[in-house]
Amino acid sequence: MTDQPQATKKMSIAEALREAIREEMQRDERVFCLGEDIGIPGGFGGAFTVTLGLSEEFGHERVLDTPISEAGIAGAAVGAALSGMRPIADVQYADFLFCAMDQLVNQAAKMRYMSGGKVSVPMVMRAPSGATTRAAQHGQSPESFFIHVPGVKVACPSTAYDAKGLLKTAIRCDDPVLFFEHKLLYGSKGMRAEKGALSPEGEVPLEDYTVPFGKAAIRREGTDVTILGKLMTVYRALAAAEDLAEEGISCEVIDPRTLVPFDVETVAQSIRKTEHLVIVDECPRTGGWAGEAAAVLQEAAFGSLDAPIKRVTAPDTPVPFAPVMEKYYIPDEDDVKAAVREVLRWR
Amino acid sequence: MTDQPQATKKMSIAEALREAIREEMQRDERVFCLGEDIGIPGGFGGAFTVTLGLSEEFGHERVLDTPISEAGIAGAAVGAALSGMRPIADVQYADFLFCAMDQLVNQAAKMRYMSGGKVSVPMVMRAPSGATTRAAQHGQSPESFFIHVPGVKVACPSTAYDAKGLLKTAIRCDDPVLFFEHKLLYGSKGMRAEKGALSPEGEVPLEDYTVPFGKAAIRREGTDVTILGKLMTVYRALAAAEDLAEEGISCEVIDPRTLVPFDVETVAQSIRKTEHLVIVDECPRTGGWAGEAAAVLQEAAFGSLDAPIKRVTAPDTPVPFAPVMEKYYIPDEDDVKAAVREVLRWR
Amino acid sequence: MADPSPDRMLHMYRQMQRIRQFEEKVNQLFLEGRMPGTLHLYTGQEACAVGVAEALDEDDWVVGTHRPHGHAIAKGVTLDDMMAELFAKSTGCARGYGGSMHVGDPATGVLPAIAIVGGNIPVASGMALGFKMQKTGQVIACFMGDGALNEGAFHEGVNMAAIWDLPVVFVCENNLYGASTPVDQVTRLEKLSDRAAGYGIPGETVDGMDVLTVHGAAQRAVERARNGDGPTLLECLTYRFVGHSRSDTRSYRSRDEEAEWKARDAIPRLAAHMVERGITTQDEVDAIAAEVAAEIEASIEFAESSPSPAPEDCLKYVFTEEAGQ
Amino acid sequence: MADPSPDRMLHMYRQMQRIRQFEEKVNQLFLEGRMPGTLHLYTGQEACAVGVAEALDEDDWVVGTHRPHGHAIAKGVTLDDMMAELFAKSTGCARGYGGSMHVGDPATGVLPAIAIVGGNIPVASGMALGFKMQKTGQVIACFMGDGALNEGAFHEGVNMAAIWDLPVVFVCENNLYGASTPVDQVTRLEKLSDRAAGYGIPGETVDGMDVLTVHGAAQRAVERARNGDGPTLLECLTYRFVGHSRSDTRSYRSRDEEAEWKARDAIPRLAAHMVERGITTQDEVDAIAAEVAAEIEASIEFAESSPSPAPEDCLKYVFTEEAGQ
Ligand SMILES: Cc1ncc(C[n+]2csc(CCOP(=O)(O)OP(=O)(O)O)c2C)c(N)n1
Ligand SMILES: Cc1ncc(C[n+]2csc(CCOP(=O)(O)OP(=O)(O)O)c2C)c(N)n1
Ligand SMILES: [Mg+2]
Ligand SMILES: [Mg+2]
Repeated sequence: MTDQPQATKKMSIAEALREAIREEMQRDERVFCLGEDIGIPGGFGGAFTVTLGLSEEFGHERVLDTPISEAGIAGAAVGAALSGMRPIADVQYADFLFCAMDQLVNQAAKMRYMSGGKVSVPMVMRAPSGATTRAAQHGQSPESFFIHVPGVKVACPSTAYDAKGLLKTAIRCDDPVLFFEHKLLYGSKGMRAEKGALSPEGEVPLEDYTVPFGKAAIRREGTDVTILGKLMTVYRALAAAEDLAEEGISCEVIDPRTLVPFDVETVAQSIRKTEHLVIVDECPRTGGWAGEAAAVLQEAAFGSLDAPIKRVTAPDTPVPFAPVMEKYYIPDEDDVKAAVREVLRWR
Repeated sequence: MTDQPQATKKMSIAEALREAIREEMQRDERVFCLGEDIGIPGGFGGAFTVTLGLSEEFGHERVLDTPISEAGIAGAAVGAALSGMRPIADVQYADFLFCAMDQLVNQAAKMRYMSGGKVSVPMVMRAPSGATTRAAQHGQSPESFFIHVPGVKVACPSTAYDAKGLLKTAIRCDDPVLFFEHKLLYGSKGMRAEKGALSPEGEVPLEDYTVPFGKAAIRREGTDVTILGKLMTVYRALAAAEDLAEEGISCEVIDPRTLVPFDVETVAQSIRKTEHLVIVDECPRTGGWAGEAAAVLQEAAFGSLDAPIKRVTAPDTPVPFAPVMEKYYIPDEDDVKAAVREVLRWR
Repeated sequence: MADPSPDRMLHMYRQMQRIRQFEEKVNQLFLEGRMPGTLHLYTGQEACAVGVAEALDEDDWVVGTHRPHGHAIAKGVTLDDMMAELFAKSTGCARGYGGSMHVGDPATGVLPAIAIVGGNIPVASGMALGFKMQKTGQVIACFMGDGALNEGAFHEGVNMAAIWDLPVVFVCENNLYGASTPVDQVTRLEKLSDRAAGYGIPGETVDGMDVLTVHGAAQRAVERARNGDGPTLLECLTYRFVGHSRSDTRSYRSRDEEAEWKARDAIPRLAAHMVERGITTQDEVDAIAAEVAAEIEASIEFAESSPSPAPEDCLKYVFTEEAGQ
Repeated sequence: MADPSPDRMLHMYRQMQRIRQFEEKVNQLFLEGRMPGTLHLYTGQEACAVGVAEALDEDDWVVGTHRPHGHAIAKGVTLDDMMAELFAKSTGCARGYGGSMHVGDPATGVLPAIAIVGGNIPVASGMALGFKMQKTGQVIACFMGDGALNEGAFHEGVNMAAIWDLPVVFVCENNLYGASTPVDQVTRLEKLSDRAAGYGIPGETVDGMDVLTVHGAAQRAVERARNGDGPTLLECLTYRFVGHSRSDTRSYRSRDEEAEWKARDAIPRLAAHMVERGITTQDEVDAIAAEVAAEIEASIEFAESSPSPAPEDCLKYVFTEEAGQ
């Protein structure tokens, strides 16, 4: 982690994101937000309050409410970026990215390449991810789709510190960035609070700082097994590690912070020490990020691995509504513990 | 492979697909086609001639030309399927699936689940895949996106026999099937022929037969290394195997035929024999099918593997236009040979 | 235009009461923490769903939105099935897999509601295509909000229905807001039904707070659809009396505006109309409301005493052949 | 309306000649197997691109389609840059990464063409949004075929431009077919510009075979855009004299129809107009054509003698920071 400056404040992730946007909008006239219900006076500040108050501060032109037109939003961001602006677009739920897929995959990601490097598309697309008893069309974690799109970067902050620092990096990045935020981590207040939310608060510097892309964070050090998780599953992994410590099992928990670029080396190094790897991910198993990470790491750390890499993921199903089924669907600390015990049986 | 009946005819893949559609349309009134430029008199029979002549035979209502509206096409297929029909929809290039992504991912794949199993969506979406000097927006191989969509099956025929047999299975399947066809394998004739095409012809039964989903085909037997490829890369793998045989290296080449369901067992068994695995895939590396296959197989065959699983894929870039760059981009037999030699160095 | 039969009017009244009371109850259950998930209430818009559904035959279909309770109940999903679904029980209309945003029941001609704004429109056109190809004579009504009109899916789905003269009625419930966003901020049109002209189909704007008006317009549209004359875009001017979803304090609109619309509530309006014409008495009307209240209490009992799905049931219903993968 | 200045008219003629001759040549090179890739020729539609581009200022922008040679040349991409791109050389306007379907050059205000039908429309609106926010006074012309009007992206992109009064001109080149599909099979509208009404913006249909007519209409639309009065949907009725792409035998349309439209060829038409008015002589006109022919020969030489990208160059230009990943 980069050195933390002096003055800090305890913030939720929603607040940290808002701070990042505010500071960047103050710093750079080209930065603006567009999305649904983000700036309406008396409105929500977006589906999870992140832009609350910003239209009052910066005006409605720079916190631009759009029609319900996700392809239009993404396209507007692409075009505005091409014209020299720095758009921060958002969809209310990550599930709606599928409505904007052509603009994201075929336009945003490829414009630079198709022009032979003559143009660039500095845009951010924010998307709230994760299952929260809203069933199949409002609970997906579609970040894995985007690691398969050459030309976009993918960030996944799990702490308030990272949320602010990564979002600033994303805004300043000259390439398109998909920025996934987990609904249960926001810490949104009041009526927009989420049931079952974890809402980790953290000390966030009030000064300007950035968190670089492609540098994983070791959230807990350990010697017996490496657990790789992102967004919400970082916390599941940490909870499991806590419990397992009591059984005498020492877990190292790593948070990649960005999926593209992905910090293979930090994880590979950890595996060289622990010789075991468990990957925890809320994306459905087949074709998900956990599989990609396993494929890269079985190669990068071959010979060091004492056991097959174990994936703890959501199953290959849509997100169910019933809370009992959803609980089964989402990988939790018990699933992680079982996987850790299983890989350690190979010792 | 299932037993081949008696009467056969040499066919290209385009012809075999057409035969499958024709026979199924004759067999079942509910089967119909919809897509762009598929049935216009004097037209193309779709972008790659697959539906040529079918509107004359079955009428324009059952070979339905649509506006250029991919989301509309996919949605029409979903709805028609829900009403009891058996639509075979298509997009002209697989790249355009991104325009229909919401309908495919959020509607087609989830309708059954969201209804608690009360409805089903028996539709096929055909999509031509692969790079053919048409650059970034007409050369993608997006099949990996769909293995990450619980609720759809994914087929990838590489031979004429499979093309007919898998398409029949897809049409009769009560679930949505994404059916990927490789542009260089069609064997389309005349002006619609593709440069650099391989166009494998094969003996195709004139009678009714199906190829089941989830059963891989061993395309060549061998003992030193297993090579897993799909669509075009099956042929790259076979060419490499041919050359490597002269060096005394014996390769087993496996074609999964369907990616969802995926026949883990056939490949795992092969690995238990060969102890080495190379996966060849035209999808970009990160987040692609090759990674998923590697992740599954490192677990299924752990202990048998003498070397890390090696992926030979397209790089993490859009598809370039210039043929010299495109040739570099597409994994070919030389890339496969190099990878085989590399994994065998671990012996 | 002539009123519907007294029986039908009384049934409409009952249906609107069912929707209203069902939602008042689930909202309460939800606030008490007894019900999981999220809720988009239809309160205030009942005339739209009921007016349209009553213009449909039993084997016709509807497909709803993220705000679908009204659509489903109006077309005949039972309160038991609805309540159990919202309680996430396996006796629910979607066996607990769908929840509030995906209620539906093929047995009553209700597709699982589609909560992707605009996403149900191409699907509805597709179903209508299937009806036409199979010559079943069926019609589908596709509900959408004012916000949905700006989705690309609207455009593609409506155009297809137009060019193929498909038997579908597009019902736009213009409640003046998409979530917090006023409709006049996202379109230059004064009348949303004017979008119909871009597809060469008829468009009509009606008072969505009067169930008889909605019903009349819906009948005409259904008739056109059934006769092979293609789709209609029917705009119903209406208002949700409540927040967009559970976490909405409605600060983006005025209490005056709310009061104005509440004064036009379709439910007392129909009651008054019937009483005025001597079709019924206030007592009978009150009795209906009381019967509905009892029905709803019974549905809660049914739901609460129903079994939950097993956790691992979440693996079911992905594919038709369970062992398929 | 008054004609443009003689110089401008002569320049328009030269630009149309450039497009026509460039494409005749690349088609030949392509058929000879000397040029890779695929081709969608603009032949016959030259008046549309040129009429519009000449209404734009140098720092205005255009974004083309899968059929973009005309759009790019009209806005000023040089024949050398174009030819080298189609030859897949690193001196091409997209350094060999884009090819025929993605020609463009930011230096001349031409975005890389977008070959996803309709895909350029939201991008154009976005760029116009950027102009408006930065108060640059710039305008973008977004070209599209008749087929693109049925894409959801059209709907969303045009609506956004409408509500925000963005400085964009939507130019629909209605050449009667989307690939093989006749336009009247995919819309109920007689005039595509009538779609404009659905967004509350002006629509106009003009003779796309007359460059002066197109130019006049484009000037009006550009002026509206630049004045902050928002977008226009300008439909140009035109015809491609050739097949949709290299593999099209055009059996879906009649030779009579083709002959009728070819008789309206915009290039001789402008020449005749200028000669009639004494603006120029046939000799001067012929000299322009000859100059263009020489330019094209030179561009082939330039392209053929230019270096190809290295194979591994395909790894470049994915991100701005090459080492970023
Ligand atoms: C594609 C998509 N975008 C955004 C949303 C989030 N969302 C849910 S309801 C809603 C407002 C819908 O407005 P409208 O269509 O007018 O329907 P209403 O809620 O007023 O009934 C929004 C933006 C969504 N569900 N789907
Ligand atoms: C989204 C998408 N769908 C389909 C295609 C394939 N395609 C390329 S050009 C074309 C026809 C386009 O017709 P139109 O918009 O009228 O333009 P024209 O070719 O006539 O210039 C089609 C279907 C595509 N490129 N993109
Ligand atoms: Mg609304
Ligand atoms: Mg056209």
